[in-house]
Amino acid sequence: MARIGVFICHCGENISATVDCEKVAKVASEFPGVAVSVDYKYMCSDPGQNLVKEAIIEHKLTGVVVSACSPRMHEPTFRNACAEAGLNPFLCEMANIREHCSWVHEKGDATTQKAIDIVRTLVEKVKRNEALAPIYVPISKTAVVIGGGVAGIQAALDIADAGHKVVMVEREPSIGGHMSQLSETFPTLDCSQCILTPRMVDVARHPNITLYTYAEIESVDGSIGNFNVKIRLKSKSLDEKVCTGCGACIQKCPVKKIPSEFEQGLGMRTAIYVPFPQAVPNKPVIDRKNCTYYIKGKCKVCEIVCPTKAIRFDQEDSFVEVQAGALLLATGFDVLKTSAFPEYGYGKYKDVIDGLQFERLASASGPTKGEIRRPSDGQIPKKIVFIACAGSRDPAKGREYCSKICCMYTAKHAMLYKHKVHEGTPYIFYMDIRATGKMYEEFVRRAIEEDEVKYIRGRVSQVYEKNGKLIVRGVDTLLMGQPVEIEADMVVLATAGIANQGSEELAQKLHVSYDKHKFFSEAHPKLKPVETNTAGIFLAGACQSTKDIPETVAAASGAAAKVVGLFSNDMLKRDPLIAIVKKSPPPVYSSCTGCFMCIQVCPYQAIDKEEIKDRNGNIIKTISHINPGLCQGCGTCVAFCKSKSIDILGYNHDQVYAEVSALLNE
Amino acid sequence: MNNIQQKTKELLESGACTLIIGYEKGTGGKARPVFVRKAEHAAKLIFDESCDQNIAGYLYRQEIKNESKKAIVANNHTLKSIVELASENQIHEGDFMVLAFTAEGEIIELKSFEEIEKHVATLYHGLNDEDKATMQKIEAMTMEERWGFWENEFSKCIKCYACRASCPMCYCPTCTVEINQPQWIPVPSHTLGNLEWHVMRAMHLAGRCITCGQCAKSCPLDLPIHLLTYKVALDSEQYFDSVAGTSVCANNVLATFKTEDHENFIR
Amino acid sequence: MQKKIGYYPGCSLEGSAREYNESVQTLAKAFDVTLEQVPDWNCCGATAAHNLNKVLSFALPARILANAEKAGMENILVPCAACYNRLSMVQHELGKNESLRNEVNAIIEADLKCNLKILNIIQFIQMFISDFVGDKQQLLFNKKVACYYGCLLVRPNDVLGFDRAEDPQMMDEVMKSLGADTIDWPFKTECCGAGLSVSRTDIVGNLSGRIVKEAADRGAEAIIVACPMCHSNLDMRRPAIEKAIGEKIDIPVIYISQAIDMALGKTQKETGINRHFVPVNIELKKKEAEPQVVIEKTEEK
Amino acid sequence: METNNNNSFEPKVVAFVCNWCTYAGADLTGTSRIKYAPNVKIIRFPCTGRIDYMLLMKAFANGADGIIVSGCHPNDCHYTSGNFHARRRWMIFRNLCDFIGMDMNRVVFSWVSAAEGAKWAEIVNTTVDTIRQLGPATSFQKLIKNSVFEEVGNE
Repeated sequence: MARIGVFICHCGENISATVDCEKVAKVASEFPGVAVSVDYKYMCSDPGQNLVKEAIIEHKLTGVVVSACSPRMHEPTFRNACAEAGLNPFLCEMANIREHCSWVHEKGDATTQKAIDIVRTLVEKVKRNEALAPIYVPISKTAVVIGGGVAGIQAALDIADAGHKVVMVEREPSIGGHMSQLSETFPTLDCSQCILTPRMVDVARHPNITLYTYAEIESVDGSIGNFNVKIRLKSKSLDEKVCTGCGACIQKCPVKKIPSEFEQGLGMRTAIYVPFPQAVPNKPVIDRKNCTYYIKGKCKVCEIVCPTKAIRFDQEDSFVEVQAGALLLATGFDVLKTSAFPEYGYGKYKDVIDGLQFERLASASGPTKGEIRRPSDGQIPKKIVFIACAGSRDPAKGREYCSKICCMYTAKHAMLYKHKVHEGTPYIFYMDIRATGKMYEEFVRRAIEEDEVKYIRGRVSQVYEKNGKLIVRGVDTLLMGQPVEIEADMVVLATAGIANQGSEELAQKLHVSYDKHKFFSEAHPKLKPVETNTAGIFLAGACQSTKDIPETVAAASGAAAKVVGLFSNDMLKRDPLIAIVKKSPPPVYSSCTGCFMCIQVCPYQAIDKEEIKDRNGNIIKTISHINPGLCQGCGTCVAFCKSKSIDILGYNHDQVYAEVSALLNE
Repeated sequence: MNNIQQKTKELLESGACTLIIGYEKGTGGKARPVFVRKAEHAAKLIFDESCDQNIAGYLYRQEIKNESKKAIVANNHTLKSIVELASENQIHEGDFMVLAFTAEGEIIELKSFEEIEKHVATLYHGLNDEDKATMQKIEAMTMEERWGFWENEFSKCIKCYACRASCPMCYCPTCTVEINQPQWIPVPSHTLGNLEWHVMRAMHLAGRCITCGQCAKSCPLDLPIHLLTYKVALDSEQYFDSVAGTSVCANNVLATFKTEDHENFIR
Repeated sequence: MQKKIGYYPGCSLEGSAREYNESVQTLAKAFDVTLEQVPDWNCCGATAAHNLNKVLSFALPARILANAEKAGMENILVPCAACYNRLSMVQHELGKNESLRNEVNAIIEADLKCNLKILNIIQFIQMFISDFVGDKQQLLFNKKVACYYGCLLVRPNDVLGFDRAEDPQMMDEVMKSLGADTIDWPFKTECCGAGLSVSRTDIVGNLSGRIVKEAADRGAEAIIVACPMCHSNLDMRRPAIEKAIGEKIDIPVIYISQAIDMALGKTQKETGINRHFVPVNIELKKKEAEPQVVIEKTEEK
Repeated sequence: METNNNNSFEPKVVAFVCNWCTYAGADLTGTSRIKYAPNVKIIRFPCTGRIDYMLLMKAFANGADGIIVSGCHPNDCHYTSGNFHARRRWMIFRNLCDFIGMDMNRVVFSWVSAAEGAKWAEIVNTTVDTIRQLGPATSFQKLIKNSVFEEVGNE
């Protein structure tokens, strides 16, 4: 006979404001099989948990329903509490009367009744729960870090320093990411490359780190502790072991007019190239889309000039497979291109550039050697208009979020411009100035007060070209909405930070969730900021939402700590909510008919065949068998199996059937 | 007709076979299945238009599985069922001999599953005119009329499970109707439970029904329940290009998917 | 083959913009398109109705739509940009808001399906004219022109779904196909002053003045429009414009339909350009054999 | 409770949702405090691939007026392909149910991701509205009534 305990949480007033918790507890106490039903202000607090524990012992409970928030929030909390009181944790279920009830309905009888229905449903389910034991699987103590920007670099070094193996995968020919493109960094104005490049070299030299550049994730299967990661090493058309990185090929390459990705199209590169002089590894790759040999079938100048004969024109993409216990996503972000702004000319005006392009103009290693010159004619601009929130905080552009970094870098840009062109006038159109970091507000004040940057609070409606000038039409909302027109020589759009290209595809390969802007989603916005909903996959940096450098580095170290924590155990404990093929006594053995269609269904290749033999070793029957180490518990085979021979622990036929009838029958 | 009797007689006499599963003359102008074990009884066997029962289901019966040398006289339905059963791993190549007929009525032995597949490929797969007409009639009805039609039919069902017993694809030793924890299908035969049973039966036959109509032929109440599995079979072909009983190595329509499968109802 | 399309002229085309109506009629006739007027049509409500009463502003266009639906029309041509905008907005809104639709249905005693295809003049040209111009074109529109779209044709873009909201291109393409050189200018969708034409002619002079001056500065020999309001502000209000900018500018303002008619060699009377305030002194060149009538598709963004 | 008067009729709707996308999406609806009709109650499954069509039949057989089935968008399945299998299953099942005259307006299928809290509320509200207009699932209720009589009669 079931003895179920029901515990109704008020969640302060989060639940009790709209649900009559006392009534729910009272009604639940009369459900068949319920031995005790109580309500309490904060069930997840220590006294609340004790209430559960004491009731388990006092009433010899066979099951517990905690009626509170989402199981995605506190199921582990209460299952642990049950275990501490000697009840198998899998005999505890949560009835979600907060997210799915009190928060989404108005106060009233219907809401209380819904809470009662939800509790009754879970009581019926828990009566059918079975005591389960966790599954233990070994952990491969290698982490794959995807992305070699500052986030990936920081995380990789932290994990490697803790003594674990790291495989870093970078899509571009060099690690370094966006940070390596930046000129100087706010609020200290120290040179970006000066602080980053030593860390890049550390990655390349670290004995625990294997670095794959010009490489992408091909596929990922498996799960936490045992991911199988297949990495595509795109052909560099070069034998890296032979190449010394002398650069003779780059100097002689006849194709010199390819817009450089690193220079944001403001500089040119050759077809065989390293993205920038401090690249790691500092060995070139051939860009086959632009190489004369691959287009026309002849040239091979690089092969001729190469002193070590390292060029390999027929090299193909190759693959490596890595067994990894954890994955760390550090794929970074991108910025919206100026072509996304019809009102600012659809990208057709050369002197309307984005913030990242300005970084290159301001960088001492950039295409203008750090002189601020406008792209169209190389003149030094006398007036620059900076437009903040270009695409950010703009629902009409589909991006209602704040990109967070633009206020600061725009202030920095205006400052750098003023430092380099003393007679120049920088204007900044802004909505609000968000300078909420250490020394950030002071930095902005410096721009305004010392460098006399002209801040105009208002939006820009249009930019157009006339007589070699860019006419910027906007409004000054602090001057009672007065229209403003500025004849500028250059316009810099602080375009919105967006998810990196290919992030959706990568998320789908890894089965991590992402938001509508294609940024990866964290498991919990406050308490699990560096974890994804997929166990064993962690997030660092701007691939989650745009972040500045200090935040990115902090997140990367946080994610690294999570990986190191995971690797501190030899075995991983997993919930046993997996599918099983039901067995029965002889002569039937199992209702499984051996049609093996479930093998086709399973996405994890977790199902194979099992022979049932008699004492003499003769095969009586061949049935399906599910490997508990591989099964992830999706249950697709369960719904497919016609004879209902497969069931899934935690969501078994009896439980879900009981839930349906309990939900509908008062 | 002589050639079937001649052929099977030879098989039994030579000892190549010890059991022939075929048809004999029944009552009311119908043929019925017969098991022939002796050469002198081969004369009982017939094969003509009346032999329309699908008898593939005998092949996996435990009692018959143990007989090593057996042959089956297979009509077109039986052949398709053999292919489908083979794809579902219920029967195995070489365990039995298949005697089939050419379009001209010539008896032939199909020596492998591949030969059966090839033979099946030459056969007509669609519905007969009468069934087509009924399907169209039902599909042209309003929703309420369709519900009324089926409610009336299901109300007559007595849950004798003759449909299940006669279908070669219903081979599960423990059928879902026999499970009582939970009780998926109610035991008494009321309209609601009958409806659930027939919906479940049709869904279980998705991508597996070879449209022989044996279920309806066996129904003592003449309910047009074959149309339910036909509907599923037609949809499987229309949307997923899957025709049951045509390939031994085909995957089941519901056990596979394409990312580009196109629906228009999911919001 | 006779082609047929529903036609809603609206008030302007019966009054101040009758030359627009004439040119559209001429154009349709030249390409064997029958324009079938929506039976018993009424005012679209224009900008006045939605300032007064929301339901009225829906009911007026809804009645037009209902009459068109009842007459079995599938497409209707609405040359006036304001009418086009109102009809499209109302059909869109009623299509997705069932309760409002029921309310409006009750008022106008109809049962709206909201499935009409509502075409503005440019869409009409793309659908029925552009592909068939070919040999019919007698004169080459060998002029530098400024295509001026105004506000109502392209906004709100997510509802109308026509062209791009900033820097639209469709009219430019039509003009290019006739041999014109279209200028790239920033004021394609700039405000002309609209209804202030009556109450504050000085403001219209300023706003429209900017437009006309910019077009002239960039070397345009004509301004091409598709909206009666724009036309009257740029054409009829030219004295106010000249007063505002202190400069005399004589470039004519031509409806896109008139421009095609002109290229077809139609007379002043047929095109209606004789009715303009700013005289249309444009001499078109005789077309050589094998003219270029390829319509280039400009890439989105 | 069920009457033909639409004003007092409160539809009973069961939602079968997957744990990773729609359940989390519905959690987000809660965290965002977006209000929706209380008529819908959720049953959690690991994946849409787990949702047995017989459970849908059982929901109707137990008096549901409507059903929502919802999971991860295509390509977003936590388990790679459960939703693709489910999608095929629903395509066949839905047509079969339609063929026997069940009102498929009562069964709403949707993809709601963990980020689509507002979409979840919208799906719930429109479903409840639709079913409120359709009225109680009388066709099934008649059968339920008769079946109870049969089962009692048999005892």
